[in-house]
Amino acid sequence: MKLVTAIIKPFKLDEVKEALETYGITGMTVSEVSGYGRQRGHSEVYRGAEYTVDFVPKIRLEAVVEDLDAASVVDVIVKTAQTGRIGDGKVWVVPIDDIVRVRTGERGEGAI
Amino acid sequence: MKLVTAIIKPFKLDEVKEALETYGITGMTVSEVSGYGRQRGHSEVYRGAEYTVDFVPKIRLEAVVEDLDAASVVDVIVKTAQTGRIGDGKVWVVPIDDIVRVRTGERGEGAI
Amino acid sequence: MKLVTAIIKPFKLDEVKEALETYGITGMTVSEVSGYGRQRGHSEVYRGAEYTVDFVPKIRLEAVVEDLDAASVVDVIVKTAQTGRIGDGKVWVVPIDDIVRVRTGERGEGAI
Amino acid sequence: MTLTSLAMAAPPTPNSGDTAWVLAAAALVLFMTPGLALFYGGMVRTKSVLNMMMMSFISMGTIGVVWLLWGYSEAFGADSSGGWIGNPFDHFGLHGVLTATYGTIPGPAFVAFQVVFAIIAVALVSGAIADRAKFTTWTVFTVVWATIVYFPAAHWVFAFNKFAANTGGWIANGGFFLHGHGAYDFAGGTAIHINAGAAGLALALVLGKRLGFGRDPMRPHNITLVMIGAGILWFGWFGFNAGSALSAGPLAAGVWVNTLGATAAAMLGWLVVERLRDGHFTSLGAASGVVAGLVAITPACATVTPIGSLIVGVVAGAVCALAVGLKFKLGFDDSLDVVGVHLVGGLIGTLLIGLLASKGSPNGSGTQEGLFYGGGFLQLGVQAGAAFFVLIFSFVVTYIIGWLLHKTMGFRVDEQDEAEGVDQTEHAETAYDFGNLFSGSRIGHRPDHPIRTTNKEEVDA
Amino acid sequence: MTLTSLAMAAPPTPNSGDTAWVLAAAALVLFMTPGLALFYGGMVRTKSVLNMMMMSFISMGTIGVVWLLWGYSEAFGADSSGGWIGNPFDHFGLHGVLTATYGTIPGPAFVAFQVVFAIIAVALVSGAIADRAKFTTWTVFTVVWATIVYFPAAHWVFAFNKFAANTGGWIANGGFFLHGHGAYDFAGGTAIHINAGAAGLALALVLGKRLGFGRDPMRPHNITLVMIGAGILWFGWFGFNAGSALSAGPLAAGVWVNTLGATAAAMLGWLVVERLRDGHFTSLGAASGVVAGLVAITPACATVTPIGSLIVGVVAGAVCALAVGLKFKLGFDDSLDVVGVHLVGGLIGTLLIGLLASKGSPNGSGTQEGLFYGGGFLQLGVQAGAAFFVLIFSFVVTYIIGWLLHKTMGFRVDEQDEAEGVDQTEHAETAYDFGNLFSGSRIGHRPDHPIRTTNKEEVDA
Amino acid sequence: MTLTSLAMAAPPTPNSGDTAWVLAAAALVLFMTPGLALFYGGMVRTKSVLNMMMMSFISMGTIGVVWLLWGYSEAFGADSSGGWIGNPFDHFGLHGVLTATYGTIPGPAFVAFQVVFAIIAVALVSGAIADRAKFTTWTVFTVVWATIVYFPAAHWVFAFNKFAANTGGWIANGGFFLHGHGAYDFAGGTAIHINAGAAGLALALVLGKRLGFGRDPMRPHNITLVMIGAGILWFGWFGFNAGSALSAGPLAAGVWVNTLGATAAAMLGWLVVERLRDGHFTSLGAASGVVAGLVAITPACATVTPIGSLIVGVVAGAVCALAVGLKFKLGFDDSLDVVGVHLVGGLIGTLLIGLLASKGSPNGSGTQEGLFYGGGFLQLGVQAGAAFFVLIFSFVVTYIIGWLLHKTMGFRVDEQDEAEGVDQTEHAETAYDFGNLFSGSRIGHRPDHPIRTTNKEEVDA
Ligand SMILES: Nc1ncnc2c1ncn2[C@@H]1O[C@H](COP(=O)(O)OP(=O)(O)O)[C@@H](O)[C@H]1O
Ligand SMILES: Nc1ncnc2c1ncn2[C@@H]1O[C@H](COP(=O)(O)OP(=O)(O)O)[C@@H](O)[C@H]1O
Ligand SMILES: Nc1ncnc2c1ncn2[C@@H]1O[C@H](COP(=O)(O)OP(=O)(O)O)[C@@H](O)[C@H]1O
Repeated sequence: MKLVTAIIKPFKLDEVKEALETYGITGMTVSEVSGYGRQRGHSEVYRGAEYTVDFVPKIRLEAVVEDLDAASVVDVIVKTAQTGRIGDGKVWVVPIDDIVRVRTGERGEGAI
Repeated sequence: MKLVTAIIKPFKLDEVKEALETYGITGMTVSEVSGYGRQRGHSEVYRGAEYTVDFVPKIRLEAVVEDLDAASVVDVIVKTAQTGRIGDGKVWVVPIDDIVRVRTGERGEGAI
Repeated sequence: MKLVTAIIKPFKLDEVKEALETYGITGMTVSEVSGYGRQRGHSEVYRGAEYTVDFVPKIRLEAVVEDLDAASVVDVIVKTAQTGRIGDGKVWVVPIDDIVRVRTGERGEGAI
Repeated sequence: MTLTSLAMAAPPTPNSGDTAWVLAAAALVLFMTPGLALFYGGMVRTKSVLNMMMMSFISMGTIGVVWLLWGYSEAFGADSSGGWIGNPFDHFGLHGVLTATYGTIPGPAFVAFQVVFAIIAVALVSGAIADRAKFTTWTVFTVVWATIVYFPAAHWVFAFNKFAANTGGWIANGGFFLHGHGAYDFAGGTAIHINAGAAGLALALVLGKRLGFGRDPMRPHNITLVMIGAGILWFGWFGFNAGSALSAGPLAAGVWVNTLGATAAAMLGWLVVERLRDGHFTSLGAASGVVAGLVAITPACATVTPIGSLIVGVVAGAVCALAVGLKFKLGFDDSLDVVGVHLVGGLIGTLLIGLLASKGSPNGSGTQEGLFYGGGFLQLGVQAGAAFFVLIFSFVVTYIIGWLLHKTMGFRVDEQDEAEGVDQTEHAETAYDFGNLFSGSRIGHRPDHPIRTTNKEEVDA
Repeated sequence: MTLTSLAMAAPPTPNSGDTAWVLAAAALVLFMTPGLALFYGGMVRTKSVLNMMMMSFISMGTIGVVWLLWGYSEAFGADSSGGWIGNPFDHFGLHGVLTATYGTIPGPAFVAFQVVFAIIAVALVSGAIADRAKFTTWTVFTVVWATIVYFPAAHWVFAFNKFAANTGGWIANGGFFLHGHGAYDFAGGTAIHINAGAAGLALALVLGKRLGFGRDPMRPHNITLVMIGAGILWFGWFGFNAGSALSAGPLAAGVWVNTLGATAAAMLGWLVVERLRDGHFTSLGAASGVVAGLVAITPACATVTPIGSLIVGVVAGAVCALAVGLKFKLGFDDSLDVVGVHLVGGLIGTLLIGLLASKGSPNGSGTQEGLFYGGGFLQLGVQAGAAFFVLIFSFVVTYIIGWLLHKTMGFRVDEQDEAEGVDQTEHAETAYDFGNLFSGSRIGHRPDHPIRTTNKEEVDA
Repeated sequence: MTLTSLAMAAPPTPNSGDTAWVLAAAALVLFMTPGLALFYGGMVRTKSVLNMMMMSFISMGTIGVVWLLWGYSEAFGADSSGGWIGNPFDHFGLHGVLTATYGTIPGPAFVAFQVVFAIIAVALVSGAIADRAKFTTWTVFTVVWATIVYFPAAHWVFAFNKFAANTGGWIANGGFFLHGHGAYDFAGGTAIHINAGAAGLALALVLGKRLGFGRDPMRPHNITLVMIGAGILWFGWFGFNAGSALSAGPLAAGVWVNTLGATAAAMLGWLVVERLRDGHFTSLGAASGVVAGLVAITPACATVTPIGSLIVGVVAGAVCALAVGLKFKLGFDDSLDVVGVHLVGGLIGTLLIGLLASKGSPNGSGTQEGLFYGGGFLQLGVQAGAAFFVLIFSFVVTYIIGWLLHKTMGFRVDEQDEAEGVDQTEHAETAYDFGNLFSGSRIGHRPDHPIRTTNKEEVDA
């Protein structure tokens, strides 16, 4: 199995979630993160002192999927999350040894 | 070494932490995440407009452990975090190349 | 390619970010996490009832890098984030299968 | 030029108790605008809370200054145009007011009490255009709108003959088509709420809908702020309504009680509708019901009985709870329901006077009774006339002002800025920083100028 | 039926200064309930802050309405039952009150001042049952409890003979077992604080402990809210205490000063205990000490000297700081320490009068002095009698009311709902949305009805 | 010993309207200190917000107690030292004040009004030493500073001859080098703002800069708190300024209007500077401008015309906006700009009186006019003399107090504690817990004592 991790723009989360559901991926875990890259942050000014916020809000999405699905899942995410503007994010794939469903103790593909 | 990642219900964190400590795992990193899966979210209503919150609060726990411990650690987590109700979470295991303790620069098992 | 994950002290983030930039790493994703380890938490008291906060605020930093860079990146992080006091954190390295840049669909090293 | 103020002729000594109450009431009403800022601010998303609050705060700045210059005089200077407008030069810079006595209170106490009304009337409008307005244009709008729309309306409604000036406005004194029958609007249901509500609708149409309106969730980001705001508004509103007696006696006290009764009933009315329709009693609903009740009792607080106040309240609460959904049906983005709460609530209060006005009210035996008390349709007609005149005047003129500003200065930020959030793009700020993350980022990228400080030359230049 | 109000016989003109002060004070006390909502709301966990605030807000709704209907009359109507209860039909709907004058203030000013006391008394109780009460049952409780417990108690304590009615309540006028010696309770230590504290204890027992009580941490989620709340409470309490003079003169001013002194001393008392016991001065401790001091000085503010007020304060602060731990020892879940602060603080203030009452107090030379001033045990006995009578009455009757509601409607949400949080399950809301995540989630799952709006038919049906 | 109070000789009946206003005003000013706590608290980082608020709250505790004991007497007792200090034993414990009448108000009303000034003066200083002060030392400082610096300064400025005592302070009555020309300082530009500002500067120098000052960002963690705080301050300041009339008449009303005008103008002044210099109108700038305007109009509110108030405001807003950058240039860490806002704003207001004082002001025809109104340099000189005397006195004496405390008790926490945050290390608390994470951690590590509760023995021992 593979762990697909995607960094995407926050407002794309819903679309990506729905596209994955349509594809057949029904589980995922997401969190709010801050990204640093080509996309620039912004400046803030408080009583004349300027602060540069270098980080940009992003969403990090993780889904464990079967080996065979990994490539397609990446494609689905890339296609849906793409706006064509800088800062759209990254998707990477990590091989995993095993996965367990806590509720039942099932392992492997049945646990996804 | 292995990286064990667990998604669990927030109120189980303390028990899991203590079970791991009892087992002998003394380090871990946790964060608040949002999960999507079989467990449903809830609805909210503001001035008559309804919002569906699809995500459920979860805790993400990461612990790097020695190869030999990985299976037992997964077992400990599964056993402790289990309530038997939908949404108990997942645990997965990823092989890692190396780990370093920042304070000392120690590598490998000594760094855990 | 490799995914380098570092857990560091929050006030070190800026230095690490700059050191990585100097080294040539221009993209990363960070998030706020809570760590548990040798470094102890603290106690709080509310109307005479004492609460122990076991977790310590940390920053989690992820950067996907080329295979050849992985060791040096780890070194840069360890060197910069080190204070020599307990709780400085960990850095670990995970091999990844692939990475894609969402904006362009580029894969592999070009996507970093 | 003319004898502008009765008070000048024979300045009696003000009554200290009445003055004490009006000064306290004026402070209470001043406090309502920060309260409104919280009420509104809590209802928008995190990324525009500061902008939302700033639209209220800047009204305190601009209207505060303008009032002292020409606003007071335009609203309460002597009218030589048949009830339409006071002479803005009569009391420019408050000339001659400091030493006057109006009724039983000093001139400046009346100035104080009325300026805070002007401020909040303007601030209320901003709820219709949350998340997307250019702040500079809004600032200009506050001045223009006050001058062309609010000060005249205040003159019509609050300038009684022989009070601050010999001749006052037509609605208060029954001029124009009212044929000598003044409308009852004790504390500003028409001049403030219908006016601000209609203006809000006009601006919402001029600016258009927010990106994602009706599709994306735009839930309130901080309901505790909304609740604080509602609490402050309720508190301050006792100054608004009971202070409008301009004296500390049975009238003010009766109005106080009616204000409480209507608000309590409106909260219940709104909550019952929510429970029946959506299944829950929400706290946003309770806060909204409070405001709806306060709005509706504003014009009516002196002329209905305590039981009447409960009726006004429960009707306002229930109807406004239904009305806030209209914008989705009709497709205009009155973001924080200025129409649903202030326009609708203001109409309910103003019109119900026509039904419920009673000699058993705080206003007493001189009251022209309403339909239900055997007074026939007379007062109802007068109320409706005043209400709809103000509504249409405000909507049309505001639309024109908004449209002109939009075509010239631009009234809306560009899409990118709206998506990122107006706090950041318009004000270079973000409201909250609770974490460890951003407080760990460095200042600037200018090692030589680690902090950019004041630069006198740039300013003087 | 009888001559219900002296005022009707000979209505004198109210004094405008006294009226101004009472109206301002009434507004101040009204503001205390939103303040309490913040104070309580900040102390619970994020998942139930809105519910906590709603329990206060709904009291403003229900008691506001009930007061105008029968509450005022039940508390202050003519008593024909020997000091136990006013006739709720005398002034139903405030009949006859608007034109009355009581003492030197208009009837409705007295109505206004007293309703806000009723509201906050009810709201105080809610602190005992945080995180777990069914909101509908709480709403019903507010009405039942006010009618059966609070209005009678208010009659006993606040209805003086020959003020609003010829015959008033037994505690104020020394009826029943007091043999002609009225207890001193200037602003409601018995009727409000001991009463609410005992009622809170009863409800805490009826509802039982929260899930995880004594095991899970249940730390305050937002102490800045607690501090705002404490600030508002302190501010409003000047209306509460000094307003209870019902006039603006030396008595009110002396009470004002004593209220400040006791509160300041209580803050220090609480903090010193914390420092000695726990090692730190906490801000929650400062806020709690403020409230403890305000509670304790409430009954005593008119009858102790300024030095006496410092003693009342420091004792209340220190003892309440110790008392809030009792619940863990005794095992009842009085979640926000209504017992530890209001019951204990109310007892301290009420009993210390028996020791510290002095002719050098704002109440002046007519004061029956306390034990320390050579007045013997007389006043101490009277104070204790009144205090414990109210305590037991309130505890027993509230327990019965709570128990009946629990057996019929259910007073507690089910475990699952409690674990998820009552904000979500009872109110379909969550307090905060600071992030990018949830504001990124779509509305509903009904593409055809992207937003569920008002539906008039459903409501009318 | 001497005839300490005129009032004792012939106690007239207080005026109820004046008393009502002063009592309300005192409550308003009391409310300013929690408002300040929010204003300051929102401006620091999350890790020290509670400490920041506590520095204000503890002032309410210590000064409240000290005032009743010796503070009032030291400030307003009879002066037998030529205008330098009242006798602290004259009215120790408020002896003899409760039954006095001063002017048209009861003695305790004056006590009430003045104590809240003392409290906020002390609290203001804390803004200079955010994030790093030892709380115990700060607590001691409040008492010492009030006794040695504030009470004398209050005596100089607020103790008029033949008001509370036969002889008062030198600044008010033109003693010492003023040669019979009293300075105008209506509500405390010198005694409060210049004083607190200079003291803040002294403490900032004694404690030194925060770790990372000028390098790390230290942005306000919660600007909504700042805005609430600014709203409360503005609201309360009407009590501060208009209450200083100690009567409810034309003077108070005129002052009210000037207070509004200056504040509105100052908000605009600050925002315009920001826009020109930094490119944006910020909400922190609006809030700061509000406070700068309120500070500057405090001394001047009675002696300038409404137009004059606009000038005072706009100058104060603009200059303070420039002044807050100085600390980076000069390298002192006046963390929340007590110098830039209170010292500079106080100086502007105090000195502009010398230019703008006018007979057309609320103070009326007895006013010694300023330079621009043809009064020459006389008043400007008097104003400057008073202002700089207070400035230097406060700076020097505060520096000595601070230095002594620093050398004995230590005034600064250690580096580790400062880095972790003083909320945790000084108060064992953290302000917010919004998440699921920490509410999931267990209590303590003592299974046998799952919760550490009150332990009477420890305290008694
Ligand atoms: N090497 C990397 N490792 C991990 N995350 C990265 C890396 N590079 C970029 N990211 C993440 O992807 C986001 C987008 O990257 P950015 O360079 O701004 O734009 P783009 O991917 O369109 O070129 C960043 O904000 C960051 O969160
Ligand atoms: N494929 C997946 N990849 C990553 N996380 C997942 C995946 N499926 C589920 N999860 C996480 O596990 C949590 C529980 O999953 P859910 O399907 O609701 O219940 P259960 O595991 O009991 O069947 C989810 O909320 C989500 O955080
Ligand atoms: N086995 C582990 N797996 C994952 N994270 C760990 C592990 N051990 C420690 N950490 C993280 O590293 C941080 C520092 O570890 P700690 O033991 O406190 O100090 P040190 O690394 O200096 O010995 C912890 O707070 C935690 O976030």
